[in-house]
Amino acid sequence: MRPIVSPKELNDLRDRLRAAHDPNHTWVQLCAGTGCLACNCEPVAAAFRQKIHDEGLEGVVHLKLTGCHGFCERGPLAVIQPQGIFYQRISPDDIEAIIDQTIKHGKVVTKLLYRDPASKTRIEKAEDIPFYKKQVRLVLRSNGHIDPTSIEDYIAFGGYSALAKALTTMEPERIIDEIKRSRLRGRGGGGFPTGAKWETCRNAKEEPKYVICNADEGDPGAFMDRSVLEGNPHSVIEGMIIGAYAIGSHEGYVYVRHEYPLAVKHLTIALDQARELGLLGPNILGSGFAFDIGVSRGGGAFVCGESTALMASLEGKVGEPRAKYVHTVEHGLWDKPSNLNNVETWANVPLVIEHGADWFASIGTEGSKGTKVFALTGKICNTGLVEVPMGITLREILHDIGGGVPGKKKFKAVQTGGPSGGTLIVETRDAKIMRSMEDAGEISPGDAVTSLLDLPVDFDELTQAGSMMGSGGMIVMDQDSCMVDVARYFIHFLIEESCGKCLPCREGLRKLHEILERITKGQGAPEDILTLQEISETLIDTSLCQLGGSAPNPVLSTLRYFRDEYDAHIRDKRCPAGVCRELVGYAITEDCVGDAKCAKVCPTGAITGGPRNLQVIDQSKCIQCDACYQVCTFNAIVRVKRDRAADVQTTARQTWKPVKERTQAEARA
Amino acid sequence: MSFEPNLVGFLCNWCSYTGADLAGTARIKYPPNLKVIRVMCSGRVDPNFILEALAHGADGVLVCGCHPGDCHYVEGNYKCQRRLPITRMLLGEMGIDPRRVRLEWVSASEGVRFGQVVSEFTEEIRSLGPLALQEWAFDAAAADAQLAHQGGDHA
Amino acid sequence: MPKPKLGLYWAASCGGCEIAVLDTELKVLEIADFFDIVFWPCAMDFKYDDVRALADGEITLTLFNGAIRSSENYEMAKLMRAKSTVLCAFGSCAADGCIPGLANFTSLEAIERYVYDESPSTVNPEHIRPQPVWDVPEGTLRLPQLWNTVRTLPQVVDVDYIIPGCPPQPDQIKAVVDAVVDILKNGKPLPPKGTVLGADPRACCEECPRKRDVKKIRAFVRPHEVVPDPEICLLEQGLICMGPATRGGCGAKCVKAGVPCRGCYGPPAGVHDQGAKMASALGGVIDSTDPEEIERIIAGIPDLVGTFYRFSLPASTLRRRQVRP
Amino acid sequence: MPKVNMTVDGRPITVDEGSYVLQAAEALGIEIPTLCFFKYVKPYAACRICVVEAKNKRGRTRIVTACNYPASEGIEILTRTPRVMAARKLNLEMLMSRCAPMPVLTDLARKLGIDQPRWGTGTDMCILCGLCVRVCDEIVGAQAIGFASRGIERFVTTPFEVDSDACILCGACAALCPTGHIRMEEASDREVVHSEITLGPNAAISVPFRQAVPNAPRIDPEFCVHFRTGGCKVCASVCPKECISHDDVERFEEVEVGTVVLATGYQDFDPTPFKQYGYGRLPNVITSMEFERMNNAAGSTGGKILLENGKEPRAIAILHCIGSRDENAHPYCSRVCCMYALKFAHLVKEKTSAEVYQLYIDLRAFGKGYEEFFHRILEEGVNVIRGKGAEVVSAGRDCQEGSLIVRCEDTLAAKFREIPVDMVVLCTALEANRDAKDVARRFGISVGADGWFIERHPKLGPVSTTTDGIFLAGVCQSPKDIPDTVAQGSGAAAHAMSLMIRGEVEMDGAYAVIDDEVCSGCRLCNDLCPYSAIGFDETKKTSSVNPALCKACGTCAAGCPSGAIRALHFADDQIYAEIEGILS
Repeated sequence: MRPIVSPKELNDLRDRLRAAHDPNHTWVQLCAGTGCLACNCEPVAAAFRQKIHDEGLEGVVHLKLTGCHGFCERGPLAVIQPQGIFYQRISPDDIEAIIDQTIKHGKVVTKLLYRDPASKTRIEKAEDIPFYKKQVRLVLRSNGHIDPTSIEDYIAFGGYSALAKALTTMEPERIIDEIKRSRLRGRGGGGFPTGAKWETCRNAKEEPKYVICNADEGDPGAFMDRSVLEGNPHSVIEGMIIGAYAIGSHEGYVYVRHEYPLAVKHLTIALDQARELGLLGPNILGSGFAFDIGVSRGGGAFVCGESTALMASLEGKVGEPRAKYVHTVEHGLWDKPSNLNNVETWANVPLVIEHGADWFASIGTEGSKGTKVFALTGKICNTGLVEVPMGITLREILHDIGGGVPGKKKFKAVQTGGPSGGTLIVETRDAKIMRSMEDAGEISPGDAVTSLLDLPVDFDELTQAGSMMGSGGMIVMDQDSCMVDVARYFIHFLIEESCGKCLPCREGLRKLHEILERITKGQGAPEDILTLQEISETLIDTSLCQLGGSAPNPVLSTLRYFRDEYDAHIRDKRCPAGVCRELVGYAITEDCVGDAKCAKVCPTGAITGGPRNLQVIDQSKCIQCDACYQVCTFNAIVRVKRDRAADVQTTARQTWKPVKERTQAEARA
Repeated sequence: MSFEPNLVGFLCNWCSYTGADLAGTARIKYPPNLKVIRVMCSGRVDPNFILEALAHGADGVLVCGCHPGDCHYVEGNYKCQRRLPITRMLLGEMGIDPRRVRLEWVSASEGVRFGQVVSEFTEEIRSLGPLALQEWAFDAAAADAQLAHQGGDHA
Repeated sequence: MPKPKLGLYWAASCGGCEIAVLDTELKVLEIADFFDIVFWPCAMDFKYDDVRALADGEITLTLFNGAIRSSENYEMAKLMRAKSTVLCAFGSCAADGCIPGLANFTSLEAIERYVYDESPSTVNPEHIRPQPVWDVPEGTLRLPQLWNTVRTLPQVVDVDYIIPGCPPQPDQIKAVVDAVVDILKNGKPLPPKGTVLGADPRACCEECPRKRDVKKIRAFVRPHEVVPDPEICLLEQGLICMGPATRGGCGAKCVKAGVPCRGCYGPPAGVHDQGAKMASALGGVIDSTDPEEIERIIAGIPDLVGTFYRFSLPASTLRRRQVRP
Repeated sequence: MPKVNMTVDGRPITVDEGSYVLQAAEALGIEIPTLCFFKYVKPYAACRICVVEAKNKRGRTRIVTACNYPASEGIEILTRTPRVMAARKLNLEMLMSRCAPMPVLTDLARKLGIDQPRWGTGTDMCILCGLCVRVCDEIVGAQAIGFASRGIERFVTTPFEVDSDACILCGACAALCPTGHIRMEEASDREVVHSEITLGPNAAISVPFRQAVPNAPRIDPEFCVHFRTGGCKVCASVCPKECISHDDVERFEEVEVGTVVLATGYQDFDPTPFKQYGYGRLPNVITSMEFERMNNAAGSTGGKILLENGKEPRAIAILHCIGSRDENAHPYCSRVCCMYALKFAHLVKEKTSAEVYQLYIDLRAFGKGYEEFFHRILEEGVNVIRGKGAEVVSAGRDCQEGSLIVRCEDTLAAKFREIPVDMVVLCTALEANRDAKDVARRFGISVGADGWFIERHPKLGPVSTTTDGIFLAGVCQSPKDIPDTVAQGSGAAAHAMSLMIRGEVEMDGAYAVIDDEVCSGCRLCNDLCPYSAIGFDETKKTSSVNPALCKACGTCAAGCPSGAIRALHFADDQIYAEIEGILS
């Protein structure tokens, strides 16, 4: 491909590409994001290709493998264009129907349409599905539409026009001013104003300057950055070029996890294409501005998502953080001014430049502008990638977009901001308990909100509520989650990921974990709560980097909202959610129908009873593995306080009746 | 009368000449055939001197210098050590026995050795016999006689 | 005033010296004009008797070239001496013996044996040799007799001046002629007897354009073994160049052409023996103190005496090789 | 460097901008405890014990680490607030729960008021302060140790946990380790060198020995870490006068002088090749110089005469003429040995109760009072045996009397003897420096067969040399004792002075001249002159002789192929005339 040497040539190319787009052709936009790959989209793609070939439809019907469409729960997904028909849960067997009916005859294959559980109707178009309806997809605007390995697709969708605009019509200062006015804040978690950061870096005296893209997305359950890099890498590249131009940098790096092979692949292809087209290199779009981007792959250390550790890792050193009393924008990579932003932030930059700061600032809340991408996971119906405007409530995200908790379980909490973030209460708590806690001084009066479901989601609100925006992971928990155990789990994750350089993080996390583990085993003492708070404060105060500084958040937020659960563990040696193995006992109630599914999965053979009979758990053999609880479809297995399990079991024996008798009795009634 | 060789010696001022002096003061007996010419250093000995001596009737020439490394002028004797072989080679090609020219190292303390060297050299030359260069000087009388015999006119 | 008389004679030599006189080009006309040439067998028809007829000292200047190799050469040397006011040894043969002088490396007997018997082209089954005196019915035939030892002109007669070179360079001849003309015309005093004319007091190096540095020689080489650096002294490159031990005046023609000086202008003033001097000089700069290595380096000098004495053997200190029967 | 004003615990101080709070506090005498700070490596801020409260101009207070928090205008530092103290205490308690109760921790605990750490103590010896890793990297530059693993698994080790070639065995890590967790170990069976051989302390930077001139320290590049790795330079940073430079290189300085006194001394004969004496092979066989060193109060034994095992010897044999008066080494007498050997005997008698045996060939006590000293020694009970020591052998481990046996022939008693001793002192010969020839060449003088410089005349010119203006002093001319050396030195000085006072040099009439009219500039003579008296004039293209340098050897005259050089008084024509004269 010939390099593009002016914005006009870029426009010409775009016009040519658009003109070549035949409206009579059909495009099948098949999601090939990691989620759909996991749902076996590859055989689907193969079947499509085969069918198109067999039918002789090549050149008329095009299969396009796109990035993540977001609705991972329903994968594999495909959108048939130009009609915009949204098919979900496609299997290879469905291809024949799609080609024969939809493509050849314009008829919709109803069984592949999404069925709305609320209205019980099939929905034809994506934009009508509740999951998409409430979203505002800006960063993800082209995901699902373009082939991430094709720069022409990106250009045809308007890509690099922001870059052309910035390079030809805007001074670097203007760009920074625009970003500042847009009030874009860093999407990596801290929420630092991007424009201000750029300005400091631009004003830093030393040369050269570096721009860095942080794609070391390490939070469990988060995959926003990955999806962007996989589905639309050029948007990040474009943002970085604009940023570099504004800052005065000629060298950029993307630090991406090695565990993201597809992202690395698509990014590398995109960089090569951009270079070939002259969008990276010594003279970008004929402007004389030189910039290029290198890719550095991280080894998977969580701490390398921390800016100083990331830079140390980039330099080839051990990825350990250093004190940030002198900011990295002044002394960063190789001690030179370095501007680091995360993937999503960079992807927002072309939007701001193209549509203007005012447009961007019109979205979101006072303090937080634009949209935020969240990875919605956990106990939620519509697992997937969602992009919502700032200020949307948790309720809208969880209920309207997420579709609520599966089964008949109740919402309990949502964890935002990754392992260092906080757990927010979203269930309706027993007002009596809350009041008694308030009276006892265990929680401050303001905290006694019954639910945070209506909390507007933006940087400041989340921080105030004891959590943080983080990079956008959102893990939903239902009634079966024990909050003490959740805290223990996250602290354990952080122990494994702490670099061990500074004492409080290394030793403090271990101490926290020791205490939490003791509590989950029923060996907690009342003063443990104080100790947890004390260590947490010291960690916040004295840790070297934010990994340690925010590490107590899971503990403090659960203490804040679920103090009663801690008390139950410590005082009553009881796990209210029935999760903590040492405290919980399993028993089978009279609801048992005797299908003996539980006996089949029990790894220790503790469950006996025989077919169509009451199943009984031998408490001496039970290891509390929870396997029986998971398989019982009749909710006949209950998790109770350990010492009560035998009693429950005894009661069941006395009251249990065979199913037949029960139905007869019911019939009689 | 037996043949008494006519010998010329070039002795360096610092070692060999002093050595010869020592030989004298020590009453060491050695043949009187050697006629000594003092030079400051064996490095001063020009092969021209040796040829000149031979051309003027010497039957042998002895050059003495300080032992290697002991030269008063640091390395003059090394230069001599390099010139003498060329001279000897030249003499050989000119039909003169190279043994007639000898280089010896004699230090200031080696009076006895000086005596030995002179004795040995004298004996050696004695055994070689007189040098008697052929037709060295131009014999005008003989040439004139030849002319007369020829009749003196070739025209 | 009558014209001064000029004689030129050619004894044992190749004749190149006389050609060199002709090489003075137009100057030769000037010579013919200025002088009354009374004897120049090579160019004009004269008989020895013409010279004998002259009064002693009647010839103003005689340029005598060629070594004294035979009784005839000797006779003519004596004759020219007697008839000339100024006798000049003209050219290397007369001055130092030159190439004919190389006969001194062997004996007359050996030369005749080779020439009349042993040379491959000779057929002489009766072993006939030249006879100096041979009686025939018409009378007695006499041939000049070759000498066993070649002599230089100064060795056999008194010589006033020497003009060296093999041959003397025409430029130098012109200069000498000009000087002679100047003396004769303007009554200038003659240079002291024995003066070397038509040459420099300094050695050939004076005219050599090559760059010279301090010398250290580790090995000698022959011209065909190396491609000499055109800028640097040949001696420093291991080639035996006789330049330092040779009188200058030739214009360093050979050296400029990349060929080491062969020494035709003879030893500079103050040097008795050109070859021994060269041996001394080279010995001084051999870069070794190990006797064996010294021997090895010296052995690398090709044809030691032939190189050192190519033009000056009869004039050298030893004058000839000792040939033992 | 711009200055800033700040306060620490309310006390104002002005410091360089960007310097660290810890330094400011130190300047004020306010102690801030720390476990990982060392002023010659970059602050690491890992122990978090040095935390303080910093209040900036905007009134924002936060906890920072004093070791790396840069001073800025108007900041207020509080080092002992309850929040700070609680954090320090808790951090230390957490550290202690993992580490053994080592002084560095328990002392600090006491200072912070921790009576009993709440989680008790552990067993780990390493506090992960990183001092070792950083000193190895930043100062030593060897990067031979580092942290492995992460989090609570973190530990210090060599690469791949094996012995590393990167380690230069400098020991900086062990020296800096506050807990003694790092030790230096003998990794191979290296020979232990007798400590007496070196003249001074064995440090990389030291005064070479007490009497050194100039009496100033110098860096030994063989030991200095900087020259091995490019790092360190700590010495330079502590020198208040900034005297230390690691960038200095050897340089030659030219000094113009009119006269030179050579006093280059001698070198000690190495007796190792003479296997029969066991030097270097048997313990406690030492040379006289080593014995002398041992006797020096500044020596490593502090002047005590001790065996290698630190015990006092019971019998010592002193063997004369080791390498002197020996056809296999040096035929000459070293002149000083007899007398110092007697002195040794006297010292041994004075300091120990050991038996002393002197084994001599001839006792040469020729100086003033020397013979008297010899008699005194005899009276002191020294055993004096005429007969050269023939052999020193090991007596075997179990021998009662001593560990060494000296064999000799007692020529006075006419019997063969075997003497058991603990220590043997070899009176080694004085020999000419191995570079004596080079020195001689440089100064245009000569060396004799033994390597000693040759004087102008053994009787009439024992101080001067054959080169005018060069004088000899001391052993470089021949072995001599101190009085003789002083005498000769004084003589040499006087000679030199007389030349200097006159200010001019009288020249010999004999020298070489080059006839400018004849020299063609072939340069064959240039390198012939050992005195570099011949120079080449690049403009005139001729060579010329500097008569002041010329010594009239005439080598150049012989070597001039053009006959341009005339050796005055030994000119060619003069020698030709001589030849003709003697042969006529």
